[in-house]
Amino acid sequence: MSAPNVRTTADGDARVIEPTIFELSRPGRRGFRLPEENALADHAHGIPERFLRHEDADLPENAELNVLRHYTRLSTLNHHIEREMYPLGSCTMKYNPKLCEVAADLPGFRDLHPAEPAEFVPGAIELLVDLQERLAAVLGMHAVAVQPAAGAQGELTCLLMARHYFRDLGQKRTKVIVPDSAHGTNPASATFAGFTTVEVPSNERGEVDVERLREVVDEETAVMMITLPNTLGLFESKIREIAEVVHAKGALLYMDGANFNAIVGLVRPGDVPFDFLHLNLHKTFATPHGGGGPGAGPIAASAALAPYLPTPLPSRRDDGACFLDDDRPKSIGRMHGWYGNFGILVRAYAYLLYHGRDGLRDISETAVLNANYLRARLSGEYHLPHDRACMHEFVLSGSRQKALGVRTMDIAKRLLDFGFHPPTVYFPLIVEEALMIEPTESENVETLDRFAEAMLDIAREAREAPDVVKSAPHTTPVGRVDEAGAARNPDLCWRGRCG
Amino acid sequence: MSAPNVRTTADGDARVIEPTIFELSRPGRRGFRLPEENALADHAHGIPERFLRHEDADLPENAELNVLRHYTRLSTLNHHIEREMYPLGSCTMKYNPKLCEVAADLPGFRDLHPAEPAEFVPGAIELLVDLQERLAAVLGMHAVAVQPAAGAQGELTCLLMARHYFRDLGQKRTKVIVPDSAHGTNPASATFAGFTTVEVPSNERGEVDVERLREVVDEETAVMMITLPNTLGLFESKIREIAEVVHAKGALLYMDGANFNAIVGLVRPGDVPFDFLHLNLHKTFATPHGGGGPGAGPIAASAALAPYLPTPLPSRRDDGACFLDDDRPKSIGRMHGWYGNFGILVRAYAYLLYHGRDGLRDISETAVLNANYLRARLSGEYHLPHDRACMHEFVLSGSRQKALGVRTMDIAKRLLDFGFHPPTVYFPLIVEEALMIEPTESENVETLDRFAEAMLDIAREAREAPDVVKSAPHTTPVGRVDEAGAARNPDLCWRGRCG
Amino acid sequence: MTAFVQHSPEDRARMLAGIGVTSFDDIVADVPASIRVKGGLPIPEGLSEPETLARMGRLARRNVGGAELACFAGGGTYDVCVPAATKAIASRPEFATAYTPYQAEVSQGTLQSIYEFQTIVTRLTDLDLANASMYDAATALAEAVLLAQSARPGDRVLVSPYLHPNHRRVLDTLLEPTGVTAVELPSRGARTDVSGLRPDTLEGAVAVVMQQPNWLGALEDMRLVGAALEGDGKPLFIASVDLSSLALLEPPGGYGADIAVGDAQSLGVPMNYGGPSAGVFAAKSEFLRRMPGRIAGLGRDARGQRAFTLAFQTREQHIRRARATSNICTNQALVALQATVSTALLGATGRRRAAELSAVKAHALAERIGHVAGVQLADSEAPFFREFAIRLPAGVRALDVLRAMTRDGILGGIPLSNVPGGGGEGLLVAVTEKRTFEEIEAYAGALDRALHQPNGSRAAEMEKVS
Amino acid sequence: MTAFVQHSPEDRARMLAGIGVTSFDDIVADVPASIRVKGGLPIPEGLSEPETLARMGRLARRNVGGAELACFAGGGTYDVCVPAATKAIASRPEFATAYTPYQAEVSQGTLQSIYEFQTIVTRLTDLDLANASMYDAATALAEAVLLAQSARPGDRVLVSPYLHPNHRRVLDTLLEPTGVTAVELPSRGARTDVSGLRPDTLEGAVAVVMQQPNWLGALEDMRLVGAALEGDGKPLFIASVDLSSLALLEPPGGYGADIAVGDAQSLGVPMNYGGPSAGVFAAKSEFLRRMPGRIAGLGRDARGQRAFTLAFQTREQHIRRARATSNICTNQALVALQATVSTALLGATGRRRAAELSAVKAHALAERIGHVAGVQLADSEAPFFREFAIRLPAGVRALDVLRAMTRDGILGGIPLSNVPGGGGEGLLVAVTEKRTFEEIEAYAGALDRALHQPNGSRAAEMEKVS
Ligand SMILES: Cc1ncc(COP(=O)(O)O)c(C=O)c1O
Ligand SMILES: Cc1ncc(COP(=O)(O)O)c(C=O)c1O
Repeated sequence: MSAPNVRTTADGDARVIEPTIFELSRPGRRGFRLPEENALADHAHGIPERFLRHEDADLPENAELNVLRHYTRLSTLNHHIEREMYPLGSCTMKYNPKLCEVAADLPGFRDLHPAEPAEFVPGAIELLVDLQERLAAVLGMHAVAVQPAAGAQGELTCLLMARHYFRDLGQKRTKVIVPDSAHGTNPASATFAGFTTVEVPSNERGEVDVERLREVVDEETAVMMITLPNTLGLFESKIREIAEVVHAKGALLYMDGANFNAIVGLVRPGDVPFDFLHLNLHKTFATPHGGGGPGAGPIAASAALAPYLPTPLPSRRDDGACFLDDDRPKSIGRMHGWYGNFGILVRAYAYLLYHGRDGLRDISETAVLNANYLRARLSGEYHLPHDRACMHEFVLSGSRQKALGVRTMDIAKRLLDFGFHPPTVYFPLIVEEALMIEPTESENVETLDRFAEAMLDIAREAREAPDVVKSAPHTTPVGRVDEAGAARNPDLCWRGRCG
Repeated sequence: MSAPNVRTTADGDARVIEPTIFELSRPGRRGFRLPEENALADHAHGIPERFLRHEDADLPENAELNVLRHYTRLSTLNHHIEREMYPLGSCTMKYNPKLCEVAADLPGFRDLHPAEPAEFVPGAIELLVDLQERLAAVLGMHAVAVQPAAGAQGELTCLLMARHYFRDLGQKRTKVIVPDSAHGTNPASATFAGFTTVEVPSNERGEVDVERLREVVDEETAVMMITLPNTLGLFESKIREIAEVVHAKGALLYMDGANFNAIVGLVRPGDVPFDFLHLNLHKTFATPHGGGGPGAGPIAASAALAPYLPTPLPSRRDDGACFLDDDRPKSIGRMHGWYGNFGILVRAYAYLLYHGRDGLRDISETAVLNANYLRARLSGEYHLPHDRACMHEFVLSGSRQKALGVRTMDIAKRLLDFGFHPPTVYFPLIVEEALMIEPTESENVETLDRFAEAMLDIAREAREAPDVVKSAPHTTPVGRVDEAGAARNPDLCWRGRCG
Repeated sequence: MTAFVQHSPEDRARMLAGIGVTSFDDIVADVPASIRVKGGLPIPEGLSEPETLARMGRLARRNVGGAELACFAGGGTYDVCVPAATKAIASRPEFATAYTPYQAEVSQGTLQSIYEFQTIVTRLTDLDLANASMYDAATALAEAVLLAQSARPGDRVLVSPYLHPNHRRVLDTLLEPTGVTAVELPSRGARTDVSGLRPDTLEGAVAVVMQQPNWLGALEDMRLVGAALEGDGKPLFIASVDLSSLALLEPPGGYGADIAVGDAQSLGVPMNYGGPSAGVFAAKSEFLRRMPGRIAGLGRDARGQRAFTLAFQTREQHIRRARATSNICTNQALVALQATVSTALLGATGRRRAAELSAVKAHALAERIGHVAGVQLADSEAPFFREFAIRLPAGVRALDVLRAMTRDGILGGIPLSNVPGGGGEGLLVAVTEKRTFEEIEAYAGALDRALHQPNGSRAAEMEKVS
Repeated sequence: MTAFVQHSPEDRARMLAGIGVTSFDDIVADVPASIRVKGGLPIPEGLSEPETLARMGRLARRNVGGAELACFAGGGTYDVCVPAATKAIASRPEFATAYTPYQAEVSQGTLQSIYEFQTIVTRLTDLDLANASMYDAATALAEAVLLAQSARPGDRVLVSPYLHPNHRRVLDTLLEPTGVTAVELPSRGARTDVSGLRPDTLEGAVAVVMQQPNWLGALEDMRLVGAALEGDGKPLFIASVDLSSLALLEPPGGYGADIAVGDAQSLGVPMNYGGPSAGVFAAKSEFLRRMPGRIAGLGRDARGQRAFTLAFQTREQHIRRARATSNICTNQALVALQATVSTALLGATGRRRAAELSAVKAHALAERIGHVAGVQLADSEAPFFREFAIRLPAGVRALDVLRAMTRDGILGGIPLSNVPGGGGEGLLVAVTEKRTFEEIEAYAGALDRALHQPNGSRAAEMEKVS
């Protein structure tokens, strides 16, 4: 890449790393032949003209090899877990086991039609029920429903359950309380469930300010949503008091379980007690993030809220037989066209079977140990706003570096040159120039040390050679991308005709 | 890679791209747990001490994620077909279809034990028989045996058959004739079959010199081995005459079928007639080359030679039933511990089913068309010693560039900077500074054009800026490797203890 | 130590020392003792990989599905061709184990593939914009109505009676907090009666929602709806479509839809027992700032080089929080990638032919079924694409028929408890390009046997003969 | 146009023009008309991908194998644990679709992995050198004898009577042209009688070939052989070994072997119905220039950076031609990679434990079988690792027993037509680390039922009970 006279591998503009599939296209090429294509010569499809499109959609045409080359080359431009550490805080970018991929690819799971009568697919239904039961055991909750497709959908599902629950109680409650450190999906979900969000501030320890909470919770409060550990990576040490405050006003306590990886086997949310919660299987239960998804966001509920779980609910009869229960009059209804992201649930189930009781506990302990080790190594050079033991992640502030003219975004981009994915940046909002670091249990101590050294080197560069940091990254497939420019001239789909 | 202050992604020596798995190791790490490991606490294995090793083999210990990262990173250092064109002459680096991989990974093929009684695995045996029958049909030969594991083993198998055949005829024949353009495995196989190799020169057309051949063939000649098309990519236009000359002396005519991709559906070797031959399924039948193997080298024989095929021979009874025939008294015996590279045979069978009659023919035509197109584009700048239409490949000479001080090896290395794998170089031996180019049918015309332009650019560089070429490659993970140095100080396995 | 946790006792000791504590308990001192788990979690110990996979294999083998049955079930999820190459790409860890491409510089692969997906969707739908994916077709539909509710005044949404019933249920669930209610349009046979869509009946409606083809497979008169909704400030026209059909059928942009939603599964993604699939969301450009979900855009890097990035993130929850256009965060990116790769493989011609073959074979099957005694098309007037409803003889239970048909290796469709135009149970039957004419014959035979020799399968019969 | 051939008619025309011809026939004018195919090849037309895979699936389902049966067959091929991660790596096109790493600069991945494989082999065998792979254990063994023949004068090779019979057959085939003949050593029970190896009996022998464990699973006294062969110019000591056993058993280097051969399959590669596996070849350093096959080495690049390359290519056919050390070219590299990755995953501890677990469970099964009436160990004196031979009651056919055992989900071993120490048929039974104690119990029950209730499987019995 550095030598003169060197071409890129792809056609055309030398500055293009890989053309779009549309540019690569040439009419008439095929990447896949269909069964019995020649039947089209003798058979008419019989659909009246007025329902048809006038000309073919302008889709790309390429041979199989060229399609593979295109996406294979594109793939190599990505950072990913199997390349190097990915300490993206709040996202739990842990290792995604291969055995789970094998399980999900079994034809007896992958090739099932969702409308098959239940009696044809007893293994699938039993898997759903058994997964729910095991998750309930791990959570200490009354019941689990695996239908939500992601964490945010789990939140929304639970808030709708709260809505129906209070309506049945004849109570009009309009408020959802979230800490100011909450993830953006919390207030967004509250809005879509018809509630108004009220923020409660964090105290200097990085926890919910219980006194301020007391002032805010009232008879109009439906739900308090709390992330545990919270998005600063801290365990809410007053969680029992918070529960009391919330419950005292008849409101419900919700756990955003995105950070559950920190406490599996240490705390069962049902013992706090939380009334309901969601998990992100693509975090704690190691299903792959897929470049943005799919994940799964199972929810759990107390006995009082269980009747409101979405339908159909995978359930077990007294005789042990499993079925899909669609006859639950209090249910909020469906949240998904079928049963949720079944393929993801298969992976999480395999993960649970594989690790079992002690494995899950070892994992969460190690996640916490790793985070604290990095915290200790980095808190000299970087400002640690909440200087105490953390759980699975911790949040640094780039404030000292900012004073030198180096922003947190610069630090993040510079990390790319060291081969690491950066931490989550500028979140939570309550920390100036936040760097949220979650190493997960998957990394060994040599890798943690290399990451720490990279961070320390960058801190040194920020003092001694800030321009290297500010102009980073220097070694990535493309240089720093101009997001603002892209927003000014939106180009959101390829406009050229296919070649 | 070009920026200052940049680290490599891996530990240790900054100049090491990726440490060995031994360096990455830390004792006590596990990448895989075994079933019922704790049984070792209560059960003794009962093997007497004197049969045991004294200390554990010093093998690396790493967690699953780190093993995956290591080999994933290593993998990205390879050129491969799904990245870019790979015109390695004589090797037919064509696209290896994904559907064939799916077929070979079916548990009903992949997980069969080779000693299962035949009646448990009728599908596997039928596949072998049907593959042999289809290959025989494509070849116009009496019988096929799929046991040999590669082309060279196919050669050796056939030469052993010749040996037994002549012994049964009571003839003592000691010579195998090969053209001077023959692949190295031909004379090597002759040696291991107990024959002496005699070379016959090629004429100025790049074909076997029939007159010289007449002089060489005699009653001591057992076999004439001929590659068709030959390694210059040329069809032996006198092949019928050659067959007559050879047969007139009672010798056998063997086809090295490594280049069969050029003529599938155009010529059936049995019609020449060849007496026997081998194919390379990893070439013509698109099974992946695996970084060096496995491949498969099925052989075909005339009716006279068929009794000598190796056993057990997948065969069909008159009633259509398939079985493994191990009762063939004239057979040379076994060449493989079981039935050959079955998993490769499965892929080739799927390929045959998929392409069928016309597909195979289209493919070979296109392979020839592509080679000729490139030949035409390149023969201005590069010397083309045999200036005539070629089949699936052609051989250029770097003699003009050599005169400028640029060797063929330099041209090859420079091509790496353009993202292409180089052609086969310095083979066949009869062409000075040979560049043997086989584009295969898999490449489209844009890719051929890009390759041609890269070659033409390099020719220009050789004139105008030869040092850029002589110091190439400039953009590969490592610079030009010093093979001679490696031979002087052989380091053939890692000597350091595992970390 | 498991295959995943790597620290030796010495590593652990060194790490604890580095942290400045003597035991792990010191780290988690903030966790109240009263809520700590005592004595381990109440679940079994872990298994090794071979044991885990053996167990998963046993569960999987208890299901009869695609490997054993020729699938004629549809209803939004179709047993379409999924090229082997698609799986090869989507299982690359480079795609599968990355997350949302927040750091564009090391996410160009994901970003460009999303951009390509968006482009494919706009070309199939003939609309201006598409996002990176929603959870599934059902939630995409609900999000579309929520968008309409933010863009238009009103308290009703008019919906076809032949929306996918599960989609309708999801819509009802998600509309409940908004005060907007879904009101069904009348039906005529297997189709929606859209003749009553007039300015007065549209009053107070935020949108009209139609499905094409509808739940029963029939083709609706979308142009009529488009014409009724033409003009400024009218309720939005939301079309829920089978994406794969759009290679042949008129696209939503053609008949005037404002928003099109659907499922990416039918573009070449495994059925996965209903999920993961990916919801598709496309709209006219005027709705850009109201769009839910992620969008990738093409821009430039600091060197002026072409580079992809996430665009218009200010709509999203991580920035706009309570006022975001949707609460979605994690989406279904890898499924969108599968649909993109499958479409790239099929190409324009392949996509059209897949649609045509489906239609050809569905019409052939409908015709064959017409000869099975006692069975009728639910609405023989209604034109259809590749799916249609049949009515079974009175008193016959659909489930019994399906069960009997499995003996011939056929998954006969989706049971319908009531079929339009008169009582009785029925089947919703879909035919994809993957079904062969041989399987279509087998279907007709199996249905006939199921109805008329309920105890005999073809296999059993053949046994008797021999 | 197929999915693989890409030229449009215009492309073709442009290419033909570039070549300077008007038709394809002009290009192939050198091919005599008399031998051109007329009217197309006599094979059927091609199928689409789904049809092809459906057909392959039907063939595969006609075989009963690892998915259905707990495999107790061994004989050199073992149903060992193959980690999912191994497959994930070996199916990456970066490894699978590359070829021999002739261009080191773009083949560092392949070269380094071969170097790692060689290292693993030398550490397991305790020998100095290993190559990149041979076709399989059988050909590796034959190549070892051929090496011996080049290194030592003589016309005989002394072989254990308990070599794998197929390996022995391959050896005979490949020795035939050399004039060297294999002469069997005497046996004692299930073991080779090596007590007669003395200078006089070794006269004229190029090598002594032993297998450890031998074909019947028994452990030979390799030290005695090593002692007899110690000293300059003696016949070479060739040991054919189960690589996976070497994590527990004494390595060939320990008992004085000059060359060790074996199969990489048992290190964690699928059985593949016998192939592809990979032959392993390791030797003392003095044989470097006589070694067959490819070897990777570590050197430096022009910048002085560590870099891998092929080493000592002058031994090979493409350079040395008729005088090459072997005719091998294409080898079994991808299988060697699988074995490397599996070994990296198991690690030293895992490899040892896998061997120990196999031994523990094999001994447990042998003990359980001892209680099945009428069945005996073929040689109860012989120590064994994880495989042993049993003698069935007189008149019982091994195949009948195996067939009956499949009804209980057991593949009971390899049929033996004559068992040492007295007539009758038998079974060769192997137990790997993958077999569970439950399966061992099931084996004993199935064997008992096969012998004593030949028509009843456990499943059938249980049906009767309920
Ligand atoms: C704390 C927190 N809550 C909620 C979510 C939303 O989960 P999902 O992305 O699965 O919808 C996230 C995800 O990033 C999160 O980090
Ligand atoms: C012309 C020719 N003959 C024979 C061979 C040997 O085949 P294999 O490598 O399969 O043993 C080759 C392989 O490169 C070849 O090109």
